Amino acid sequence: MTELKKTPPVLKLEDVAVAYKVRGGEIEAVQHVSFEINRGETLGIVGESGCGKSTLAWAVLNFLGNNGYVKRGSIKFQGQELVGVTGENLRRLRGDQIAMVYQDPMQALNPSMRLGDQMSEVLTVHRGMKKTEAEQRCMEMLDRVYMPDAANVMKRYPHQISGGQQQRVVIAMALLNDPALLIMDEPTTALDVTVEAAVLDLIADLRREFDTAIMYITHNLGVVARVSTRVAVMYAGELVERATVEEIYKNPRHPYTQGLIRCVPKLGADKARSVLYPIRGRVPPPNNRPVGCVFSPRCAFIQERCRDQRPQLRQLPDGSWVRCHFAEKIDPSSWTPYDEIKTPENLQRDLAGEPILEVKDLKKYYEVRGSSLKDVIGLGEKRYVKAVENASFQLTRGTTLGVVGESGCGKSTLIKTIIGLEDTTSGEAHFLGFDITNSIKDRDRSLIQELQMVFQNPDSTMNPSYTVGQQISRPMQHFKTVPKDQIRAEVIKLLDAMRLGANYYNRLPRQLSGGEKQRVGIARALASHPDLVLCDEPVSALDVSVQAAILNLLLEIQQEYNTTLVFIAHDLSVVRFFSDQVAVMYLGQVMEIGPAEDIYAPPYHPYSEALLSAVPIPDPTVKQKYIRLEGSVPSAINPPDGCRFHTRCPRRNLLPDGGKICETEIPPWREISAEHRIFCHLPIEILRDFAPVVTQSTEEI
Amino acid sequence: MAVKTILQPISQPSRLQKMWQSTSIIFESRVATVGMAMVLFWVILAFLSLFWTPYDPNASDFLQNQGPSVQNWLGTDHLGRDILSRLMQGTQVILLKTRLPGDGGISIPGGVAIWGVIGSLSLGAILGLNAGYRGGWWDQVIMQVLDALIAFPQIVLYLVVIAALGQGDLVVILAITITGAPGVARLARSLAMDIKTRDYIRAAETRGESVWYIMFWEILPNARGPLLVDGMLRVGYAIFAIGTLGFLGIGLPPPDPDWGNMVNEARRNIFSNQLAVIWPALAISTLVIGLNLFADGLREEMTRYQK
Amino acid sequence: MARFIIRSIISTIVTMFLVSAALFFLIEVGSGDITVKILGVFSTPEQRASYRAQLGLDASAWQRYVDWLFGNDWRAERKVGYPLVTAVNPQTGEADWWADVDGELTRWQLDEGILMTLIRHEDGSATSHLSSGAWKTNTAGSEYFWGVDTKNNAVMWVRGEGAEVWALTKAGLRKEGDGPKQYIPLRKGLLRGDPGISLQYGRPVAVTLIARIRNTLVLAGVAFAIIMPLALFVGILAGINEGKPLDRIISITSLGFTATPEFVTGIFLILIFGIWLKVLPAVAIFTSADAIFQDPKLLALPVLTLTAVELGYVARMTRASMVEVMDSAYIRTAIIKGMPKSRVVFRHAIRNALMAPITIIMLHVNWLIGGLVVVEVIFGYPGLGYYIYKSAIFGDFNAVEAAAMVTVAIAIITRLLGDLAYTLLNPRIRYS
Amino acid sequence: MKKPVITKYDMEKIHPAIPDAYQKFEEGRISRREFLRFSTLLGMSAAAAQFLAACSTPTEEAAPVEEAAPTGGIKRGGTWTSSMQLQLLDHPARLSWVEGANIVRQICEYLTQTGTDNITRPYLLEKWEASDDVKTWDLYLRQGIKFNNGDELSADDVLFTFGEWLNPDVGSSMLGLMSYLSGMQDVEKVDDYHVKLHLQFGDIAVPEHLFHYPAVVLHRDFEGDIIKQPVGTGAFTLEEYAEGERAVFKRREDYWQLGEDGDPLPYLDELIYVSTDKDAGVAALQSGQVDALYDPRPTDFQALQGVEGLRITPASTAQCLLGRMRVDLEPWDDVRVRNALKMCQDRAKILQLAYFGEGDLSLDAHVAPVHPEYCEKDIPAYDPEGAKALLEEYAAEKGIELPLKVTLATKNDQAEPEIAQALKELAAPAGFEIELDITEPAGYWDRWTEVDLGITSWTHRPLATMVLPLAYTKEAIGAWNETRWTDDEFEEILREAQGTLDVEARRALMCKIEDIMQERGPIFNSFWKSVWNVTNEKFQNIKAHPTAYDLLYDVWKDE
Repeated sequence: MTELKKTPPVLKLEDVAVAYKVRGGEIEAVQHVSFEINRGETLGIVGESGCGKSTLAWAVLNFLGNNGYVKRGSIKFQGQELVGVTGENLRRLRGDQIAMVYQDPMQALNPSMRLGDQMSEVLTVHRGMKKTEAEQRCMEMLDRVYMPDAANVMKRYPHQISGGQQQRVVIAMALLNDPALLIMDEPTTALDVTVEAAVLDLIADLRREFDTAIMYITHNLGVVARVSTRVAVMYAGELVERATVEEIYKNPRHPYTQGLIRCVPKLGADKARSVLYPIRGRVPPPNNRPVGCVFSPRCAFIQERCRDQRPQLRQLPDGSWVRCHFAEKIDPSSWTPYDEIKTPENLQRDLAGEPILEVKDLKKYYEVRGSSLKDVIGLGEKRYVKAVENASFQLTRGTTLGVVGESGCGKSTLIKTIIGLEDTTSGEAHFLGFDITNSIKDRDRSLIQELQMVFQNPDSTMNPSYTVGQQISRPMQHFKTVPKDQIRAEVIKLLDAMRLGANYYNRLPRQLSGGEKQRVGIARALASHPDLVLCDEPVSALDVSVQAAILNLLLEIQQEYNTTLVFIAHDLSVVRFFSDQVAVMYLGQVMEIGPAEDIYAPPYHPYSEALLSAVPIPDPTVKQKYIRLEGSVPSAINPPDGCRFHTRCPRRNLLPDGGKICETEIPPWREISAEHRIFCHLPIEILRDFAPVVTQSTEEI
Repeated sequence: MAVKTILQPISQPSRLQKMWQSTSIIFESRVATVGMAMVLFWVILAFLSLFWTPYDPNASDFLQNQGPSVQNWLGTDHLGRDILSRLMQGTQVILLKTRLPGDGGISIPGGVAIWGVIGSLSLGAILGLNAGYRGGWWDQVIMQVLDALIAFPQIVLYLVVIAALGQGDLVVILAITITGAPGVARLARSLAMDIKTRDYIRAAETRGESVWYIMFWEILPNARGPLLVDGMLRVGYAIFAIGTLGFLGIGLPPPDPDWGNMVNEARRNIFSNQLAVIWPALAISTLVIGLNLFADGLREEMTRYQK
Repeated sequence: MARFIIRSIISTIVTMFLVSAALFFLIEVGSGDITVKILGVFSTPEQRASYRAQLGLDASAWQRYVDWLFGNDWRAERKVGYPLVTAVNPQTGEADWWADVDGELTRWQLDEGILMTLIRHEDGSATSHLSSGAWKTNTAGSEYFWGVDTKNNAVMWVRGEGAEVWALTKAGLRKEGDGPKQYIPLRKGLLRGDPGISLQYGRPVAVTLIARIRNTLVLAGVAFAIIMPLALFVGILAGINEGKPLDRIISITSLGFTATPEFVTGIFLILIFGIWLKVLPAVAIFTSADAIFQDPKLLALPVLTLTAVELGYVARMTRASMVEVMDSAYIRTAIIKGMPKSRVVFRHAIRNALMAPITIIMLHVNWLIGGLVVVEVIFGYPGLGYYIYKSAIFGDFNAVEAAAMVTVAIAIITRLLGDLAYTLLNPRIRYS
Repeated sequence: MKKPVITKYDMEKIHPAIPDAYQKFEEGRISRREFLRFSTLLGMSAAAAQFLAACSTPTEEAAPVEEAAPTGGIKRGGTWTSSMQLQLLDHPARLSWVEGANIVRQICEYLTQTGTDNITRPYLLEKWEASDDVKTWDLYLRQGIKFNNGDELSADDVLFTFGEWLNPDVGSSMLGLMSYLSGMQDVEKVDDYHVKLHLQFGDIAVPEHLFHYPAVVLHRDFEGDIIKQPVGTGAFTLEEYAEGERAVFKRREDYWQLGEDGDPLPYLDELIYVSTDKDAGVAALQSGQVDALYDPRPTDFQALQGVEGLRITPASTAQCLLGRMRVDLEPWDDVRVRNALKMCQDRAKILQLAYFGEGDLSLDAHVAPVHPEYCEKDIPAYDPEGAKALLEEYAAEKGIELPLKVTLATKNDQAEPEIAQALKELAAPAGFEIELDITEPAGYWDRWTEVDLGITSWTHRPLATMVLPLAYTKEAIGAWNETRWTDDEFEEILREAQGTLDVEARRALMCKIEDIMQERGPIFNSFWKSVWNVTNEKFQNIKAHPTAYDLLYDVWKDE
């Protein structure tokens, strides 16, 4: 905030409350929110789901549906009151002065209109521009958001371009009229990490270039750290803390902010050396908020006053704003974990132990049908999606293999093949010494029992029609691991182990929170006491505070049962924290595999390096190497010859004649150590020379 | 009832509470409440007619083609029979009983429309689940067959079935089953295709559960709601179709009054008694509208909760 | 896109075959012995068997299915030994079958054991000669001869020792020593446009059917042309006013109309407009084959009846689709972009909102055909629906099968068109 | 029609029985109608007979004169449209339904014509002569009648037509009707305009038979399909015939009968029959889309009553909806059960319910009041107690429990369901439990001779002696004897009646026949239907025929 406030702030909210009318009453989704955003400034708004972040955005645009309205307070846009503005006046503001970008670009674009038409109408309607002129403007704007081949994109329909490109179009469309205020609601959440990085770069550029005020809503602390100048933390409909981005991360004042930061693993942290601390309890529903401080039920520093007196948002001497009675008195370092949080111990694993799963040159191809006449009648050339190509690894009992990679890299197919939901095209796979290249239908029940899975989406991991007890007991009945009359007791034992308790036995999934459902999912996977549990992104759909709890639970279980885990995630920090061994996949190919700490330090595979540099890190002091991948992931139907990464590899030119060899020849495995291998043409020496991606002002990780 | 409610964490609800909770969703929606009232009206009349009708529905005890009076609330038909009694009796064979062929005059509980829809639901669910869940070759074959069936204009299929098999309650049930099954199957298929992407299906598969277990114990309970709503709409269609067949003179055989046939007979006397056409027409319409509203309301309520 | 169309067409063809088989065998299994119906209950089993043979019903069901679909002249040609051709009988305008014996169109007749040859002349008349055709001898010792008779059958005549057949006469059957023993009633088959002879009317089904199809297409076309724009308009109107009084009124009215059977609507329309007010023709009296073109008012009440019952359904579908679209993220985008409401509705919403109803509407065509049957019966409209109804009640399976196949074809073709319209509206399919 | 002229020839060859009949007529012992019928039957030309009758001083009220003298001047031109079902039509001799005959009738004509007064007169015939024993019949053809293809009508055509009737290959119902002809050897061509019939046994009904609806005179070159070859002597020519759709006729210019204005008939230019079902037909008539409706049902009659612009002319008939019991099947083989069911008829109530009282009450015998030989008897009363007594007796004997369960089959056609419903209610107190099996007409006609208890519709025939042999004799088993009932005494009396000219003598026989049928017959019948001719009142000279025949050659339209 170097600027002098000569002009009024672009957006100023004062004690805003937004309410929705529902049957039998009214719910205040947002209350007591005040903040302002100036030109050239990005206010990041963070908070877990259900905190009222998006409602706030819609309230600014006065788009709250039939049943929502701004109940109190004022929203001023460039000094002009927005509350109560309707009709033509409102319409003129929208899309012209205030633009918005939100989460799913595919949903946000009209599927049956050409992109050019969707963009240019913003200009023709608001500025009365001629169509050709407008299109010219649009193309310029597309160029400015680094959209390749802008003229061509204008003629296309949304489904014909990739997700990242769609988001660029949406952003370009929002910027067409040079709006004073840009509202972005989770614009990168649906994107892969390398694409996300590029879009975040773009947003940062645009802010500088256009001098726009940006209201940036996200749940991701790392993203906020990267794009924001100031941050507002929301909790249960209230703004609990507001400060500069550096201040927030360095010196969080509100217990909730502190809790949030404590429960995300830092990139480089691992389970052996650090602990994640979840926030206990859950966000109260809007109709059942506590009388006093909204955070009080979950606060570690709770005092009597917090219970019955609602704190006001107040400015501390250092300039940051906090809604806490005791902000000055709280010393984060005095915080101690709750009793119920066990901190797992002795987590160092021996990777050289007994191998439980051995995979060698595993391949999984899917046949695809073409669209030509020949293909339709079955005479066309057969083509394949090469979903997994020559995957090889070993897994020691009791250890964790983390698999990372962007969507479509084949990590899900890999575990589906291992578990037998897909049969294997070729290669070897042995589990406990048994061949598991066959499909699950052909496997022995006792083998199936040893291989179980935990799933990603808490909302779909449980069958809504059955109670928790029924679902956990089903594997026991099916595998007959427990005598019939003891099943109930066994289930309750498991529920206890999941920290759920016996009273959950008769509950239906719809009565559980996301984290609870995920715990039941884990309990179900463990019910047959499997040796190997495959976890497919088990925490990525969860809020950070819950995510930490689940990760802890998994660690605990692993320790108790000596279970072996395969852990898939796209969040590199989580994988680093959780895994003993990590495999990096790209387009069906394992690019690098090795002990977790080795992957996150040089020598890197160029792809791993790019990934690491793209990860948003929730610490504004951290410096990341700037590496951005060109283009998008090629189709798996016709993967590039040679090294599959060669089309996008930023390090290719380190090889003689620009890496011709990468285009034609399959790279060799470079053995860095017994466990650490890199699939690259670059010689080990060059790989070793790479600088670390992440550096913290002083210390290196 | 396949309806779901969101509940705040609760302790063990009693069975009665559970039932109330699952029915209470109906009263959440005004549309569903109105619809249910209309349907209940006819269901109650149907049950009542088992024990009591104002007069013998088949007895020609009165003057012909009389308008409503204190004696005959809805008037009399062309044979001097009490229309109200006939309307009431007419509900039975639609909703409450199916007459088996043979001399015994044996009836089984459950009306022709109900059994027909149960038939379509069962057949359609089996086909749709197999097509949707198994996919591939199963899907191709089943959908091809269903496409063929769906291509028949319904009334033509009815005509062909009845031309081939003759009149009778069971034939009408069969016709309703055959004409309804493709629609149910399509719905069941799309539901199965949606539900099969859920992780709990993956979980069942990774347990090595059999295909039939997955289809009927994992998928079907979750497809139950939309299928039941669809079934309810189908009862409406079936009543409509039975009425049409009755009007064309090839519907449910006598002696029980058939609403469609009542319209057809009354039509010939329309100059002496227009109301005699209106009453059975109104009966068909209100029952169909009631079922529609009930189903619409429930569906709306269910999607509201899903959101 | 090309793939989609080709797939649709292939699927359509497969569907038609499945339908034809289902139809044929359902009627086959279900319908009783048609000969009892025609010959009367006093006929003897032998007579019925003979009549069945004359109708070609003694062949296996599978064989008859193939005959019905592809014709049987090619099968009969092998027996007769000459190409079989059709020539129009100038008296009736109907096609007769002849054997092409070295350029001369020939038929045969067995008269008191003497085989006569009929040679057709250019003008359609025929002269009779003593046949020089060679009799062959079968294993049982009797002589036989394959030829075409005057009733469009390929016939095997038998004479001599041990030959005893039921001779067919138009009225009844008599046992004779010499006579026709095997019949193949010649037909070109459905695929070649010949559905056979109507058992009810004794004339080629095709002749009646074509006029009926035309009448029905006119009725359905007019109804469709009125219902669709109106229903889409009303549905969209309701959809963009979701929850408002206008929506309520439209929704309730359309539900009311949908739930009122067409036979009730029809009856009252006839009563009110045709009989009390006498402003429109009460029923469809076709005093000439082109009556609907000479007096289009004949269509008014049938179309009105169809409209009443179909309008509501389509309007409801459209409304639902419109509501869903108006609720979607891209409409939100358009509004947030500051687009005027009219532009949001017309440029952004309608096209997407129409996609769902159009396929459903096209699927709904067979529902419309169902409504047509009832409407045609009420109004005595000589269309396809009335024809099916009458034929089904009579048990005229040739007519039912042909007419039902036509309705199915109409339904399938409209569905195909619906699919195509959907692809045109939906760029996702168009550009993939 | 030519003006009636009594020729000397008529008077000379007068049958000896005629003076006797004339005397009876004058004495009032027979009605004018019976006299007319009797004398024309014996060959007197209708004109002559009417002349005779007119000369007398009738003691009864004057019967309507057949050719009702037109009032006001005739007009030419115009189209007459009617609603009537049109089905398969090929050989007229094979006609089995009146609708088809109404089509054929416009093209082809009959040798005789039975008028609305139930009296048969010569038509294409100049006259006929019967021998005393009614075994030899001389048919004299009118001369100068031309077919519409230009050929002149001659005895060859009549002989050809007889040949078609008597050829079993054709399958004409005339063959059974004319069982007195053993073959073409009994049909003798005397000269071009004179044909002689040599009957194997006497039958008085020959003239009526010649107006039986399949009995149109065909052209000698006829090949078997009237639609392909619409050649006849009728007043109209066929323009179009589409089964299930319509038939269109155009006026013929050279028809043999002359109109009142001296030019050839017909007056109308065009006839159109449109094939619709009855319900649509009624609506069409009400809205003025058609001018007439074939054979309206009682409900149609109700609906059409009082409609402006329509003229409704009723006619009593011998048409009935006959309850018939299979006497070869239990329980109808027991006469007590049959009679019990007969006693369950409350005839007046059934007539009211089923036919709105539009008909004549009937005995349980197939003889109608309109038949000349009808012997009047008391209409039996509704007697459920008596019926119950009979049934109880039967049940006790058989050792079965009452109620007796029976199934009554019929078709949903005219008033059968109503009769069945009513009977079901009426018979319940007597101990019958009647289940109804009502199907569409086609379904019932599939099995009408097979069901054990059914209601069958029977059409009108001018003489009782014409209908009784069709259904109640041994020869008719396997044909139309749907009840399988035979009775030697009955058959003997019937045969005698068939050969008895004298109406009174025949009535005496008929009294016995009626008694036998009531006492042990297989049928029950509550009423004889009335039929209505409903035509737009613009059309004049419309004749309400008891068999719903459309006789249109001298109808004209007042615009």
